[in-house]
Amino acid sequence: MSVYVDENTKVVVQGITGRDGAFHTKGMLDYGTKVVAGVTPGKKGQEVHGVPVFNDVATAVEKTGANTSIIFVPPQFATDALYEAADAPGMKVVVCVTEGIPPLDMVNIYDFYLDKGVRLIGPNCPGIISPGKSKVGILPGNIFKQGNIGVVSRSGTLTYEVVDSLTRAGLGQSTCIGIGGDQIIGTNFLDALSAFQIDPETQGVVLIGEIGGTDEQEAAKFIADNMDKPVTAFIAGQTAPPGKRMGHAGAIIAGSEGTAAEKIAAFKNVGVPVAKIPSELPELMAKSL
Amino acid sequence: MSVYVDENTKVVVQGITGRDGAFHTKGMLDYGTKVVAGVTPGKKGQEVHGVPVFNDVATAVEKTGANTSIIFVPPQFATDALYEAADAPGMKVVVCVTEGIPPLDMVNIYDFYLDKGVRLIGPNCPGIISPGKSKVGILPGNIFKQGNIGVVSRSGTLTYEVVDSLTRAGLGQSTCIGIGGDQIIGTNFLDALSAFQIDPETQGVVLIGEIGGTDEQEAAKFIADNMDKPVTAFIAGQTAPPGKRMGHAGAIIAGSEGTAAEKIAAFKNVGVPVAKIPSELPELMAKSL
Amino acid sequence: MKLQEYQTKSIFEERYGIPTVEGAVASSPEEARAIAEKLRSRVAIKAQVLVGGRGKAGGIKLAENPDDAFEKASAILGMDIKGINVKKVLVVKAINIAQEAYVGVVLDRKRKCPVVIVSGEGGVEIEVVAKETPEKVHQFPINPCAGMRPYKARTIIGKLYDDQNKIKAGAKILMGLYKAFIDCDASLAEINPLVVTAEGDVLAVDSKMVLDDNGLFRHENLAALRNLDEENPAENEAREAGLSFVKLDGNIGCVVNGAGLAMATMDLVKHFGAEPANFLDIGGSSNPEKVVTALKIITRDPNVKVILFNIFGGITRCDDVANGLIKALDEFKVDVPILVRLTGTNENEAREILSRANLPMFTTMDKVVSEAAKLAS
Amino acid sequence: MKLQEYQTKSIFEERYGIPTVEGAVASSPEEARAIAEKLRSRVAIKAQVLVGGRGKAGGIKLAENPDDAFEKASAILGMDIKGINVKKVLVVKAINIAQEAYVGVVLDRKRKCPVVIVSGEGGVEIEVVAKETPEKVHQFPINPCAGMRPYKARTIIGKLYDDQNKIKAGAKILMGLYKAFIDCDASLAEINPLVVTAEGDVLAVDSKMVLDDNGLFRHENLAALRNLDEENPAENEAREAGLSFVKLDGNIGCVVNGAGLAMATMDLVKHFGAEPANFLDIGGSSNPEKVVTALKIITRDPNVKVILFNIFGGITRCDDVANGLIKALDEFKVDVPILVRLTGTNENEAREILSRANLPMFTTMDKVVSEAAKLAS
Repeated sequence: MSVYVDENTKVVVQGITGRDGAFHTKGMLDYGTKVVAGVTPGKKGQEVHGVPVFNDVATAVEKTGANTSIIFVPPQFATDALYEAADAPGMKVVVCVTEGIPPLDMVNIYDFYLDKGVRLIGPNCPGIISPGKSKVGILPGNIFKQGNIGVVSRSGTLTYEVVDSLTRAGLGQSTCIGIGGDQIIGTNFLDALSAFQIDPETQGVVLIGEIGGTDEQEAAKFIADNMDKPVTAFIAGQTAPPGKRMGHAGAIIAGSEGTAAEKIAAFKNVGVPVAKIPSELPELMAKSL
Repeated sequence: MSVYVDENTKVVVQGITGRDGAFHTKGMLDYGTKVVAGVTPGKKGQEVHGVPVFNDVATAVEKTGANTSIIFVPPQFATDALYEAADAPGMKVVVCVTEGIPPLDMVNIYDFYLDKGVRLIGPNCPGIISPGKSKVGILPGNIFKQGNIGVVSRSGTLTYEVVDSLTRAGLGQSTCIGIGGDQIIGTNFLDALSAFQIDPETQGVVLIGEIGGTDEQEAAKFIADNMDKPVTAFIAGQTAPPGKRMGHAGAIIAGSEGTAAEKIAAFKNVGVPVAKIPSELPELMAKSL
Repeated sequence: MKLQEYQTKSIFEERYGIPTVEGAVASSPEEARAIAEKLRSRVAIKAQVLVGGRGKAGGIKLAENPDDAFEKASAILGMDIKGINVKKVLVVKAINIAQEAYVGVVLDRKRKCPVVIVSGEGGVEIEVVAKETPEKVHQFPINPCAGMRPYKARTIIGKLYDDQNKIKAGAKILMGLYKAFIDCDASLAEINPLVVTAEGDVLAVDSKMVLDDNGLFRHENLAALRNLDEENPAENEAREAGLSFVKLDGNIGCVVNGAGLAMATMDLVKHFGAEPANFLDIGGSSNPEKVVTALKIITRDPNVKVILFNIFGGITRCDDVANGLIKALDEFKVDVPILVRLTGTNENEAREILSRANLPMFTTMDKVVSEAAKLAS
Repeated sequence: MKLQEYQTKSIFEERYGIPTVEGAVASSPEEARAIAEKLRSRVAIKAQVLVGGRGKAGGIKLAENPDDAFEKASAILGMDIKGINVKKVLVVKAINIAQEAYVGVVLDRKRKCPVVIVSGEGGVEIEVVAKETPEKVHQFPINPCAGMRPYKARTIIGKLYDDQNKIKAGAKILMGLYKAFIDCDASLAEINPLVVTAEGDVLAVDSKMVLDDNGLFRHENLAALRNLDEENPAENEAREAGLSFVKLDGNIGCVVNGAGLAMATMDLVKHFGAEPANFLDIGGSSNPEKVVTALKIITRDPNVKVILFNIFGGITRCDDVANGLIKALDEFKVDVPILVRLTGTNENEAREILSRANLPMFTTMDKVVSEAAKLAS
């Protein structure tokens, strides 16, 4: 087991002929991910790192049996790519790396995915990895180690930071999910936490949140109500000045809601330990197991 | 029991202050239907035949506990009325009598109703009656008699014709549903047949179809696969010239599909007796019971 | 409501950016010549009628030069195609066709969404292709909320072409066609054939749109395009009065409420060995004036030997119908017998009203129809 | 991207039919007088700045006549409101307010749809109302596929008014506001206050719209409305280079990839007792030029005593960052120490590249930040 992706994951890369698409296709192949197809309209018949390219996702899926897509196309075309991915028969999981998709497009896409029963991760996310099985994303594979800690995070690079320290401390990971920092995302903390709760391979969960929104507060409530596996957390943005935009659309403090202090309090209230600095996390996690 | 409406049905009439709305409100009240509210924007505080009028459906439902709506508003406003009805918390069944709603509006409305889990009957239909319990529609109540025959029909007045003859032959009805003759309708033959199949009060079903589309062919297949209660049928339009529009948007012969002959053959193939003329139906039904 | 080819062509081109063949509509041979002169090319002259099969009927001709265009237009204008007199021709540049395809959007009552139909077999009736070689017809249901997305248009058009430029051009046309279908409340929007020219351009060579009558109330500009002169005048008059009327060849005039009952009544007329003179549905919510109009239209048909009323009141009130019948008899003379069957809502009031007219009254549909059949034979 | 009131007002009025108060924008006292003359009325002079609380800061004044308008505009133009120099004023007719309300549309990340917020408490900050009297704030999630239906607009506005005419007028305004929100890819569209005048008219008296930066690529005309002169020049420069930069008051310049890691880095700076000079996220897919721009902007800040790089490569390649850093050092002189922590994608290539610059390299975030804090103190 593991969550969302595993050794049966067969990946189609949308935007495979672009700079990032090609680069990370190689990264995924090197990691051992079964990348079976690529898609760029009009580039049928080409190959990228030995992966055959198709004009459309439906054909790529039909010819290669891909069940997972990762999207690298620029934001102007990403909305279309998201619809196309979910519309292909047999598609199970779509990871959208693209940053800069208009949130109102995501409103409609979210409903489309619900309707189709396709799991969306992202957009504006680093992807997902089940170490030793499959990496569908841009995460640096070498820092991960197969194990029993589930990691879910709104951030990208901060996740690497945390995972690196977990691995150095000997805490391997079952699955690590970067859910993305945009306002409207497909998979949120609650989805990931409930998947980790029922995953036999996962023994504990590290949650990495940040300022903005109330997702962490809802996660705290969910943990209290539904989880018996230990969870530890870190919240970025404890010192961010209110009202200043910090890069992610999600990382805005809206009125009295969404401060790091509130989020930290919500976790502590339900007995979830919160690390003061990222490097504290491995010890906190190890103690909880 | 009975199907969709019964003694617990509490009705709000949308368009109650119009000519047809007011007239059929009286008809429903006279029949014994619990008409608890009416809606016409801007007419809050009025009464129609003793029924209080509200500005909007949500308030009407909140104040009166209505769980069923019937819509009499003109086609220009009916699309809005349909959305409003399904959006009111607690709404279970909506009957739309209005004729002339653009079918592309119905495409979106159909999905909205699916999403909300509200049962839509119509549009362009005479409504539904569970004799002796509740009438939500424009059907002439006096021709119905409580009993064990379920009736489902694409037609309005032809239904009355058939029901009248059933009643005269001593065959009372559990529920009679006019599903309407438009292209996009909420409740179709399959919905009604499966409801009749599980309704303990219904012992047999009369189905009244007409030319156009393939709903009857699908009904025949459904009966063969899923029903053990006897069904008898009549198909109107056996002599209609091909290509001529016969009033209902649905009543168009499209290419080789949708002729009465095809539909009759589909029923006969699965052992469903088909009446040559409407007045034959009671005897056919009685024989099948 | 069907639009003429030239009307649809201009809507497709001007409002939805669909490339069509250059040309214009003409009502006279002189106009046809002038258009041909302007086009500086061989031209095709196409009869503008709302019936199918105009090509086989000789309604489409090629002309080599402006004088030839005058000749050919003279031949087509005034021609009778399936009972329709040709009043207009479309004069367009003749093109070199390399490939023909079909693309259309219809509403699917079963899937409850718009469906795009494409086929590599263009320029022929799609119904025939669907019947004879169903594997050549591809259907794609469209999610109404997502609409026609570029990937979907490319995937669909990919069934027709391999070349990426043609797929791009075709996808753009399909996106325009779908938008036209939705914007105009159409029940059909169709390009047949969609042509790839010898030069590699993708063009709509014949454009067709049928608008759903229920949507016309919000499209005044489109409703104004109705081609009245091609419709049966009686059917026009009926539609304006809110009646649904179809002229037929028999001799029993039928006034019925509800399409289903009206069809069942016609079936019963045939069952008793006679022929209906019409289909007529006076609809729900009928007011007395509708009945007056209905009788006016029916009595104008010299074939009609007997008129039967078959009314089962619901939203239609029997007293409204009775009042209309009395009013009509007061306004004009009806020379043929009128047999009446009225039952349902306000039936007693109706019987009361009709008692003074002394018309034969019936209680069942079987009886009124069999009696009418007897009288008509 | 925030729009100025006068910009939003004209979008609301001209494109979405929302009635607003008559008036125009002025950049000088003379223009303000001319507008007042034209309006033939008492006028309100409103500072056009993108920060809240301009009323309390004296940025809104009433003027009795054109000369008074000149005086008041003179007082407001050039005024400093929360660090922003007022360059424009909106001059509008003074109106008689009978009732004030709030109506706004925002995107709800939790419910994943647009939400309409209304309150009978208008003319004050809605956040304050929501905090102090939450029962006075009503929220209505809108189904994105169905859109803003008339019944919904009436039901929502029915929370504000009892009178049917006001409900009708308010519902029409709300439908326009919602359409503006959707069409413009806004993250906020707001009328505060929505006013009922003494004469019974319903008007938008203050109009506000914030556009989502991610949607701007498809709204060239809106993107052109950006109010550059109110933004921090360094932040503008950063945005144009594709960087996310926020100026802060400390002395440790931070170059980080990823918003989360950048915030965590700032937190760690504080944890070690120092203060960050900025938030800077060089983003994913960084090319060397971004790093050059980032260093240019940071070194311009005289407070900066030390610069730290904290890069964890993923989509960002460490070698790109290293190349950028070398390029910057070649182009201009940096007088403060630069501490570098690079790890992840192409880390070895990056170390190779940086070896010739002889910069202090670190392996962990804790170490690079604590060292920077030490140097800055």
